[in-house]
Order: sequence, then structure tokens, then C-alpha cells
Amino acid sequence: MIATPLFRHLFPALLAMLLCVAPVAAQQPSAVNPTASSVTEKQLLDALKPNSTDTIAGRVSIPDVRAGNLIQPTGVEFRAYQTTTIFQVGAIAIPGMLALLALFYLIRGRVRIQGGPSAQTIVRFAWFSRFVHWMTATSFIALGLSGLNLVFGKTLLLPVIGASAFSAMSQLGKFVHDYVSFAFALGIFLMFVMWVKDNLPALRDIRWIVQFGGMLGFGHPTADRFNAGQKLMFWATILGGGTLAVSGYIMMFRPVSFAISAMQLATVVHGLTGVVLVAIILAHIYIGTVGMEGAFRAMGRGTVDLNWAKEHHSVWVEKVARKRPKDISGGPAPAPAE
Amino acid sequence: MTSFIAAVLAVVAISVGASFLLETQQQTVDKTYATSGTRVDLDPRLSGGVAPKH
Amino acid sequence: MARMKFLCDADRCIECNACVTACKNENDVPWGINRRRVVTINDGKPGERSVSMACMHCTDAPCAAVCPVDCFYTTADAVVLHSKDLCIGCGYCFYACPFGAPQYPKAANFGSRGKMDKCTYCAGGPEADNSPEEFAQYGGNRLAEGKLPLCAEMCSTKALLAGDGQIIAQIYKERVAKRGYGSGAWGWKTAYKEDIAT
Amino acid sequence: MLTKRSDTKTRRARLAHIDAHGHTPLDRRSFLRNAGMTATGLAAVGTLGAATVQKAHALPPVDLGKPTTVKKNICTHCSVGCTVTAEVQNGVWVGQEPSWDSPINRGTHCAKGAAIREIVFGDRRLKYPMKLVDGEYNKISWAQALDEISAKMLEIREKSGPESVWWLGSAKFTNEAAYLYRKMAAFWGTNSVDHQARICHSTTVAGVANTWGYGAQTNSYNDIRNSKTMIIMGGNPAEAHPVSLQHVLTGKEINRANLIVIDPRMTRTAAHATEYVRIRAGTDIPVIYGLLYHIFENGWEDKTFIEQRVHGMNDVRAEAKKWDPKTVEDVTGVPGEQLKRVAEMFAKQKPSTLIWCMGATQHTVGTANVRAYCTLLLATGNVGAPGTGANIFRGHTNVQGATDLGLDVITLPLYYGLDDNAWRHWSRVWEVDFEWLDGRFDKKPGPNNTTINYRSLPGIPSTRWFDAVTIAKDQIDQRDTLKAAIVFGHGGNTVPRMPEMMKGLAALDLLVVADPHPTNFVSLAGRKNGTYLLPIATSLECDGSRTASNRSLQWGEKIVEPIFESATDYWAIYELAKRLGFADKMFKNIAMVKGKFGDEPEAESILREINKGGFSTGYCGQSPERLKAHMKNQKHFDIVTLKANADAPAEIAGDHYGLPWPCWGTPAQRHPGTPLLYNTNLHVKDGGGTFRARFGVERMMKVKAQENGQEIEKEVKENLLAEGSYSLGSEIKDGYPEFTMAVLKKLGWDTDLTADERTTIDKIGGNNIDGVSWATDFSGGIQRVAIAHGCSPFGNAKARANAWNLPDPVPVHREPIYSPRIDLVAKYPTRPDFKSFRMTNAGFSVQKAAVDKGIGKSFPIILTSGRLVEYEGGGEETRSNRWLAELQQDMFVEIHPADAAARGIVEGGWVWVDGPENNAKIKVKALVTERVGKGVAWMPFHFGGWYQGEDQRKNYPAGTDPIVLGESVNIITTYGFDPVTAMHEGKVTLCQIRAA
Repeated sequence: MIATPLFRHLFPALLAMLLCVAPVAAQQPSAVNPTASSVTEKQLLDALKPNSTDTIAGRVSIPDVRAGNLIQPTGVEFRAYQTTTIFQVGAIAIPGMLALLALFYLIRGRVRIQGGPSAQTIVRFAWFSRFVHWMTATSFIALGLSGLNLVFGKTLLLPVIGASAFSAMSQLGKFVHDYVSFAFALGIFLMFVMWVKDNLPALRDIRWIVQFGGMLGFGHPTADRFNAGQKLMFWATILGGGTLAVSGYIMMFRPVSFAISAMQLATVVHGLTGVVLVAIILAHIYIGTVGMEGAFRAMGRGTVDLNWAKEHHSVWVEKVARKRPKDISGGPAPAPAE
Repeated sequence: MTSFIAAVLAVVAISVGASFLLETQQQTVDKTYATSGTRVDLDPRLSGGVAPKH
Repeated sequence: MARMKFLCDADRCIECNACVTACKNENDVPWGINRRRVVTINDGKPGERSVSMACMHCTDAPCAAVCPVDCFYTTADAVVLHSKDLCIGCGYCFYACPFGAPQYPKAANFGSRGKMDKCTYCAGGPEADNSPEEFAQYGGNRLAEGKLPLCAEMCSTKALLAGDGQIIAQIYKERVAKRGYGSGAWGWKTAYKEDIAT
Repeated sequence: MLTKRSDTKTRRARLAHIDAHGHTPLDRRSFLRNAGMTATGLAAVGTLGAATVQKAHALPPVDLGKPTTVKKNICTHCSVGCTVTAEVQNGVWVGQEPSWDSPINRGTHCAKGAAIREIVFGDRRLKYPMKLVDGEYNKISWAQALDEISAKMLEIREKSGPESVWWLGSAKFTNEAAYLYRKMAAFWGTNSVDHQARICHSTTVAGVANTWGYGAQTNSYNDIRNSKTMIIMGGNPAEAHPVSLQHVLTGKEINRANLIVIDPRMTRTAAHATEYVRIRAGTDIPVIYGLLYHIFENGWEDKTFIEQRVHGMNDVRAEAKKWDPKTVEDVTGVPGEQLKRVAEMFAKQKPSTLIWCMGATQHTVGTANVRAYCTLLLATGNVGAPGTGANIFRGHTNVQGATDLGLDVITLPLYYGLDDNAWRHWSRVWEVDFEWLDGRFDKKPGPNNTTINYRSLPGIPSTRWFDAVTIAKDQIDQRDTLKAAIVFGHGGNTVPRMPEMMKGLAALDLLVVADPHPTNFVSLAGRKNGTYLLPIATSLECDGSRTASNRSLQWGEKIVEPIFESATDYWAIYELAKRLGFADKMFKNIAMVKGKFGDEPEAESILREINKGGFSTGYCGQSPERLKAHMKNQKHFDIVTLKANADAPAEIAGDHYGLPWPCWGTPAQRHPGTPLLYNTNLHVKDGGGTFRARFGVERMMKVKAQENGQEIEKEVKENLLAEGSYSLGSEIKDGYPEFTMAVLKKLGWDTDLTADERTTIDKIGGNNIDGVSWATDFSGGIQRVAIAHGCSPFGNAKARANAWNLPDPVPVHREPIYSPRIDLVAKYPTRPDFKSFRMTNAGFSVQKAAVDKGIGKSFPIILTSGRLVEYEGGGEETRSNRWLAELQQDMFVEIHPADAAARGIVEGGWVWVDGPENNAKIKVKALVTERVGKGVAWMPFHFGGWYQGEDQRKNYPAGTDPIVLGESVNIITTYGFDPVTAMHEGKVTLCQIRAA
């Protein structure tokens, strides 16, 4: 489904972003009657076939060089993407993830702190880290909702609330999507800078993955500040968010030198990355809230229960105890997760 | 909690800032598609506003 | 019911741009927006051909298919129109359109490109026929007066044909039969899934 | 979702017009409407900047509820003569509709015609009279402007004589305005009155008229549909006359005709040709001889035609013999095989026509080029029948009419010339005293106690006016240099050598620019005082007739009142004449109507005066009533023959559309007009004709002969009259001279004259009745009687392949002044320096200096120029039209990819183009294309407002600057003038191009 020709030509397309790709001239001796041998549409389309991201382009006198594109065959593929691919990918990824999470909840239930809450807490995230997380998170929710609206709104919402209201809402959503994106992009950048050091892969990550973090009861693998699951989430967010930002800004700023095929590609990449990331983030939200006892306060208050920390991040706790013992403090009895 | 509220405020601030900055940078097509030899009277119809209703 | 189409006979088109200015004249289209344009292929070489292109009013229009707010509609004459009140300026129709017909009042996409504008086949928009409101947003509505789009009506060499698809196809066929050559009905395969057998 | 169905009544069916295919009217039904959609739904979001394309208030739509007046006028942008149909409501031009009924354009337009409505609300128009005071333009009143202008003119007249005021008229005048302007110059006392024809087809007029009688298109655009072979040489009608291509391409398709384009540039016309021949610019004559070589060699010429109707073809044969295929290829670059193929097609697949434009005319050999073209037509017998002929596409709306009506330095209206007979004729028509007119002119003592009377001397042409300003007083053949230029409707960037024009412009005491736009005269810096700008109405705001290139006259109605403070030409000329003191005489017989600013001359009345005196060219039969009837009944004319159909109403029955001149006799005689000149297949009364007997009946020729074994030279008389050829129904079955009373008497036909006609003739002839001719008898009697006997009033002669009165009687090749082929310059030099039009034509010296300086090395690229479809002429009007200006925003130079690559020039990049004179250079954008050959560059000539890299926008009065400005090609074009008409060399010079 995803393997539309757009993807087959991902790299050539990026290279071929220059406009005015000269049409392949028909081979004609100059003395021949030019009327009889006039260039035809079919001829030009056939010539384009080896590289379907090209357009039949010619010369126009107006400064809008894109107007020189007479026929762009990739419009058909974009249409297929927009009406089918993204819809199906989204319809599989997001409800699928929700179903998976529900299934997981049914099987595993809430992951409890096995040792029970202790009286001690350990500082997990400083204020600025939490600020960045929430900035990224809230903007992602706004972007996700307004983005999903463009994919599913027409099918799900429009019949319910009517064209006028839906259009007004979508228009607003589009403005929100455009402007909020800057906060999101900034957040992604800061998160990368803050946490990349702790998210570099380590050998023990393999064990963590093999044991699936102990969540299905194969015992608790050790982890540093971030376990392999969190690292995967980090990289998904950074790469996914980064991709979204780059493709989004291409869509937004529309560099003149970009061919339509490049713009289409940006749109496709943006959309698909978007729905997939939404699905991934759903898992993140699940595990940070309903799915695991004691996890939410890491971002809520910045501190976590020491027992929770020991269970999930034993290596890290040891390091903190060694380097910054002050971060571990006897606090009040832990409150249940919000 | 403060970090969350600050984050929401930051999102709003950044978005509003971006909208102002970008809307002032926004170019209408009459300006974009005019070259050095021209003086086009910029068309108010392209820069926003709602069509006059009679 | 007539199925309205455009056909540009590239063997007649001399790139005089009458269609472009006729469109501006009829619909008072502002500078920077070209609902119709003429593209010259193989410029300066033997076999050079010019084709006047605008919205082809496709059968099963891609623009309508990809529009996230469903602002397009097809009239009984098979003309593809849209509502500017509903359009949010997302730009998807421009990417989907094989002919580059959709245009936007703003060049970059900071916030908004503005409401999409395209050839209406001189058939206005969803407002009441030939009302000032319709004219303000979409330009003239010649179809409602029983006239065809001005671009085709004013074409200097009668290269650009507008009207019922069967009739203009017939005209084109007869021309090709008479003169013995034809470089094809540009865009028909893409827009209408049809070729004119000549 | 609701489905709304509205059944708007179908008003008109349009499909029927696409081609000859019937079709039932469209039944437009319904559009979907979104449920619950309200206009206010998005108001809140709208403020966030959801820009939308809306209609400005300045342009109201057609309100279907209000009555609409439909007015017809003629497009001003070229000579095809497209009807413009305007819908007017409340005095505002609200809509433009296709003019389906016009047999010429059949509903269609080009970019300019389809955008023409813009020019009557264009806000870049000049809005009120202005005066330049110390470098600043100030608004003044019409009265003040005219008072000051006339006072200054009279002062100059007092000090320097009438010849120091130079009048430049316009091809955008109506016939009536052109005639008034010429008349005004005559009453002022000068022949220095010119217009655009000088720089577009003056050489055509001279060359063609000297070949067979009249200097105009012989056939028509419509008639090209009959051709089986068409050569378009030195023309690009796809851009210059797009609507003509409708006829050309239809003809090509219907007849499967050959369409051959011969041009240095692969134009948009060439893109539709069946054969494209690329030549080196400036080698038209060798190309024609290259064709004639094959024609004579293979005996493809039309021997009967030549024998009966052509004089001097043997001289051409001798010249053609020199141009064997090898020589031709060396000079022109065209392979012999290709020329042979073209020659065979042209000679054998008849009827054939030759179409040309400024690529032929704008040369130092312009007249000779045109003569060569005519010779090719004569040799193959392709004149005077449907589908044949010299189809000369002219420039502006009324350049044909303005030429006919004498905006020319060598003639009074309608080609009467400047001799005493001509002046006496017109003084009779004008009912002014001949002696009074004579007294208006300067005179000076000539050799041998004679007097040189400037009344009979050609004036100063528009290509050289600035030389006449700056030249030393003793170098110009008149009392003083030019001091004032009165310019009505003419751009300032139309003539080469602009750096030198700048000097002339600065040196003028008085410059008057009367134009809807300020024109390039204003943008060129240098003047601080003494410039007046007068806002003149466009042609669309003016009643009157216009003559299309095919000689058809069309009556255009004033669509709207002149906008702003603009005035019509009629009013401005009248008011100026009043202040110059001769309005009472000049407008003696012309009725006045109430105009925008008071009394103004009535167009109809002026046309009647033209009819009264216009016998020489057959401008006598087209009364305003007949022309208006034609416009009303346009749909009744056939699109091929232009003849009224059988079902036409009586008022136009039998007529040809627009009564193409010559339309003989008085309007009451109802001659139908002459759609094809010299067509012997028709009776003269139906529009037939013969070649004109203009050059006498016989010619003494020296021929070499063998007598008693010795070669001696002896004189023989060669008959110049046709032999055995005559028009249908002619009672004289042979050639005959032009008709005069003497001829009538000799034939015994004078008794056919009515008493009234006889009285008029007696009055005109005085004591020499025999001298009254078909051209001077304004009773129309002589013409009527001649036609009644089936004869052409102007005689029946041979066309001249040898025009012995011209500098090169048989065309010979001469290299352009600036030629890259120094070897060929030595072999085919330009004509020696000589005096013409009161100044020296120093072409030879310039050519020699160029060769000596090795100019071909430092300027290796041939530069030629041409037209863009979006713009016209100097371009101020069209560059101010926003719908057109958007399409061509930059002055550019077309350069071949190889030349560009060698210079590091990229598509769209800025380049400097250097010209070989005055260190001139222009900064333009590069358009890298194979349209031009290697070593050739091409530029459009419509741009202005930049000068050698500097934007001159600030020099325009506020708000009147055109939307698009750019360098003018004529800044770098160079010296060179045709010996016959002083046509400039606009098509070949040299240049160098470098990246900027």
C-alpha cells in the first residue's frame, strides 16, 4: 500500500527537484515537415515513463515558473495516496494501536510497583525538562488533532456537523497546525539536545528488549536512565518529529526550486509519519498514565518513587546515589498517579 | 504543574509570535510574480479580507 | 445533459495568449493568478507546439477527491466548481491536479495561501447565478447566459474549443481528417480517460 | 446536501460558431449548493488572513437587470481589423463579447484584442494636460496648453519658417483624423508630416506601387484561404497578426497547402509551417534570386502572364542567372536543394501567395527587397487572382488609412503627390485659394534664377527628425533646423540610434506629445522645459472609419466618452488650427457636432470631404452611410470572398465587406469595392481590375543589336501597356492608358457623361478640359463611363519587373551596413552616399568605416528584432495594460545555447548587449533558445523606459508610468536608411553580448 511509485523514486525525486525538467525532445531531422512530426502528448508521456516524477514542461512567459508544467502524471499517485493510502494507514495504525493497548491492558493490567511505594523519591526530570516535554506534548496534540482532521474529518466529522462548521473548524485547525508547529519543532530540538546522551544504544538494551522490559513477567532487566523502550520512543519522537518538521516546513515555505513531485513527496512523508507517530505516541501516553503505576509523576512532579526507579532503572539509581545523593530524598507518601 | 502551564503558555506565545511574523512576511502573488522591470499596483483583493457583500 | 470539456488543438494554437487575457477580461482576475496559461513545448525546435491549459474539469476530478473539506462540486454540465467560502487553502488540490490549475492568492504558505482560485469554465460559483456576490468571488457566469467560456470563444485561431465533449471531439476529428495530422487532444486521456480516435 | 436546480433561459447558442458545425443551444441547468452554508460562516476566520481573489469595485460586472448598449469599434493593435464588441451600461464599458458577425475575425481576438477593454479604464493613462517646468510636470488646462503651444509655434514660424515645425501623426488616427492632420500640416505650410508607416511599410508602398500601381496588400487575409502555397518571408504573423493565422491555418488545412516560412528566426509562425527556411538576416534578395534561378532554369515561370502583363522580366532573368545555388548558399546559408523544392512548390502548386512584413521592409534595401518579392510573384503569375498576390500585413489599426490619407512626407492625401496638379486638386476639394496655400510655404532661390518651393519638396521623415534638429544649419536643405516637434500618437523608441535621438530631443524648443500615454519621449531625460503632454482619447473613444490592411474600411463607434480629461483628435486638431489662425478655412465644409469639450468636427462630415477628393485611390465611394450599413450587417458577408451573401439586405447587396478601395465613383454609383487588386477575372464594376498605367504608355530603351555584323546600340520603344490581357467584360480587348477627357473623346465615350458631370469637368478643367482625369474629376463621371465600358479608370498596363525610376531598377543584393561578412561587403557594397530628404544618407561611409574598424570581430553577433504578441509598437499603451503586462515583464534577448554557453550566460540571467555605435549598451535578460541560429540574437522592440542600464521611471509624471519598463532595442541599433523612403535599418546590425 505504501509502496506507491512515489516511494520508489524517493531519492531521484529529491534530486530532481529542479524545475523545468526539459521534455525529452522528439528525434526529428530539421528538414522534415514539422507539422507532420509535431510533438504529441503521448510521445512526451512515454518519454517520461522511466522517471515518473517528471512533468511535461515547457516555456511560459509569466514569472511563475511552475506554470510551465503542462501535465504532471504524479498527480494521480498523489490522489491515490490522499484518498486511500493515508486513510488506510491511519485507519490501521491508530485504532490498531488502541486495540493493541486495550489488549495489553486486559492481559497485563496496570504495571504496579512490585515493591510497593517507598517513602523515598528520586528526582527524575528537572523543571526545564518537564517544560520542554509538555511544550512538545501539547503542541503535538494540537498538531495531531488538526492533522487527523484533514485525513478523517471529511469522513467522520463533516456529515455530522455540516459543511460550513466543518470548514470553519478546519480552517482554524489549519492555522493552528501551521503556527503551533514552531513550538513543536523547538521542543523536538531541545529534547534531542537534552536527552540524546542518555538515549544512545547500550548492550543491555538487547536484554531489555528480549525480556520486553519485564512487563510480561520475565523478570526485570536492568536499565540506565532510559530503558530500551524509552530509547525507542525517544528516537521515534526525534526522527518522526524531525521528519514531520522538515517535510512540514517544505510544505509551508514551498521553496521555488522544488518541483511539484518534491512537494507531493513532502506531503506524503508528512502525512504518513504523522499518523504513525500519533499511533506511537498513543502507546507512550498509555504507558505514562494508565499503563504503569508511578510513571506519570516523572513528568508531573519531576520525582519518582525510589522503588519504581529501582525496578525500572536500577543502573541509573545507582549512578544518582553515587553522584548526586541529594536527588534522593525522603518525601511524603507517594500519591497515586494523576 | 507549573512546567505544564508554562509549556502551554509557551506554545501559545510561540504560535502567536509565529503568526504575526509570518503574516507580515507573507507575499501576495502579484508581488511574487512581478519582476524588476515592473511597477504593479498591489491588489488589495489578494492581501486578505472578505469579498464585499452587497 | 451536456458534458462540458475543453480541447486545445495544438496544431492550431499559436501561443497568442488571447485565452489568457480574455479570461482576465471576463473574470477580472488579478495579477499573479492565471486561470489559463499557454505552455510551449519543444520551444525553438522543429515540432514546437503550444498548448493552452487551464482546469480541464475532469471526470472524477482529483482535486475534489483530495479536498479535505469537500469544497468541490460538479454541476449538471459536468463543470467542476468549488466554494471559496469552504476552501481552507490547504493546497492538496494543486498537488493532485494533473494540470496545475489551482492557484492561490498568496505565494508562500505561511498560515494560508488564501482561497484557491481556478478556472470556472465561466460558470461562476455556488452563489446565485450572475449575482454580484458570485461575480465578486468567481467572476462571470457565461454558462448561465447560454454562452461558452470567453477564452475559447475568443481564441484567435479557434484552437481552443469549449463545449459539449462529443461535439468538440467531432470538430477535432473532422479537422484531423481534413488536414491529415493531429498532435492529439492534450490532457483528454488524463482528464476524461478518453482519447479521440482519429 | 441540497440540489438546487435553476433554469436560466439560454440566451445565445455559441457552439455553432466554433466551426461550421451546427449545434443546439446549451441547456445549462443546475449547480449543487452546500447545505447550511452561509456567507458569514467564515467571517471570523477570514480575519486571520484567508485571502481570496475578489472583484475590485472599479470594474462593475454586467448587470443583467439593466439595459446594455452594444457598440462596435475596431481593435487598435494591428491592421487585421478585428471588430471589438463592447457592452456599455451607464456610459461604462462593462463587458466585451466575441464579434461573431465580423467576417474578418469571426469572434476571435489575440491577447491584445481580448484585453482591449482595459485601455479605457487603465489608470496609467495621462489624465490631464501637463507642462514641463524646470524638470517638473505641472497640471494645466487644455486652453492654457493649446494657447502656449500655438504661440510658441507661431514664434518659431516667424523666426525659422514653417519648415522648422515637424508634425508626426499616427497610424492610430481614424481616417478622418489622419486626413485632418495632413490637411493641418498643409495649411501650416510644410510637407514634414509623417507617421508610423515610415518605419513599417514605407518601402512596401514604394516598392509595390512602383511595380503595379498601388502600394497596398493586393488580396486579403480571408483570401489566403484559397492559396495552395504560401510563403511567409520576413514576417511573424502568429505574433504580429494572430487573427490572420486563423485564415492562414484554415487555408493550410482545407487545401493541404504548403506553408513555407523564410526567416532568420524560427518563429511561432514557423512552428506551424510545412517548411522552415533559415536565412542569414539581410539576404532576402539573394534568396529570392535563388528561387528565381531554379524557376527560370527549369522553365517553371508563367510565360503567358509575363508576356501579357509584365515589363522587363528579362532584366530580372539576367540578374537571377548570377545566383547559382552555390553562391546563394554562401551568401544566405540556405542549401540549394531546399530552395529548389520551395521554388518548385511556389511556381507549380498554384495559387501561391507571398506574405511579408517588417522583416522585408526595415532594411537599407527595403524597397529592393519588396521589389524582388513582387518579381517572384510576377514571374510565377501569382498576382491578380484568388489565392495569389502580395499579402502585405501592415502594423496598426489604420496604418493603411493613414498612409492613404497622406501622413507621408512625399504626398498629399491619396497619393496625389506634391506637384502643382496635386495642390490644385486639393485646393479645389478644400475650396481654398491655391495662391493662399502656396503662400503658406517657404521658398528659396534656386539655381538659374529659379525658385525652390517647399510646397513641392518631400519633408523630413520620422527616421531622421533628430538629425534635422542637431545638424549644422548649412547641412540641411531648408531655412533652419527643426525647432518644434508636434507628436500625435507615436512612441519615442521606434527609431534606431536613440543616443543620437536624445540629443535631438534635448535641443528642441518645443515638444508636444499628444497621446493617451506619455510615451517614451517623456521617459528619456534631457528636457527641462517646453514639453507639453496632451491627453488624447484612444481610438476606441472615437467615431470614424479605419482601413484594414486588406483595404476594407470599417466604421467604428465611440464606445465610451473619452475618460479623464482626454479629448478626441478631432477636437484637439480643430482647437489647434483655430489658434494657428486657419480653422475657418480648414473646416469650411466640415460640420461640427457637440463633443465633450464643445464643438468638434464631425467624423461623417470629414469622410464626405475625403470621398469628394479621393478618386485617385477609390476612396470616393465609401460614404459613412454605406460603411455603417456594413458594420450593421457584418454577418451577411462571405468569409472567403468578403462578398455580401444572396440574402443580404438591399443596402449592402453586391458589396464587398468594407468596400475595399478602390471603390470607384460616387457613393450613389454603388461600386462594390475591390477585394482583390488587378483581378482580371472580374468586371471592374464588380471589383475587377488590371495593372495600373502609371508610368506612361511606352518606354524608350537602349538595346544592343547585331547590325551588319557589328554590335550597335539602338533605341527601341517598349510597350508598357498590357497585351491581350484585360479585365472581364472590357470593351477594349488590350492595354489602354489611364482615362482622361482626351481619352474619352478619342473613344467617343465622352457623350456618355451626364450634363451635371460635364459641368463639373468643365469647371475643373477650365481652358484645358482634356487634362481632367479619372483622378481629378470629382463628379465621378469619367470613372463611371470607363467602368460602364468595362475599363479600369487608371488604365491597363504591364507591371514593372524593371522600375527604371528607382535607385536599383532591378533589385541587386547589398550587404547590410553592419555585416559580419566583410568579404561580401566588398562584393556587394551598399549604395554610395547621396542626398535624400534634405540630408545626406551616409550609409556607404558608415559601412566602410565599420569594415575598416573590423567591427565584425568585436561585435560578432547579428542582431535582429521583432514583435511580441502581447505588445504593440513602442509599447507604452500595451505595457500599461495590466492584463498584457503580466505576460511579458522583462526586456530580453534571445541567444543561441552555443553562444550563451561560450559566454557563461544562463537562461534568465542579466546580460549586457553592446551596440557598435555610440558605445551604446543595454541591460536585458537572456532567453537561451534555438529559435535563433548560432551567431544570431533577437530582441523585441516594444520596451522602453530604461536607458543603458538605468531605470527612467522617475521621469514619468506621477502615476502615468507604464507597468512594465525595459531597455529599448533601438538604443543599440544603428545607422542605415533605404534610398527611396529613408526607412531605417531595423532588422540587421551587429552586437556583442556579455553576462552582466
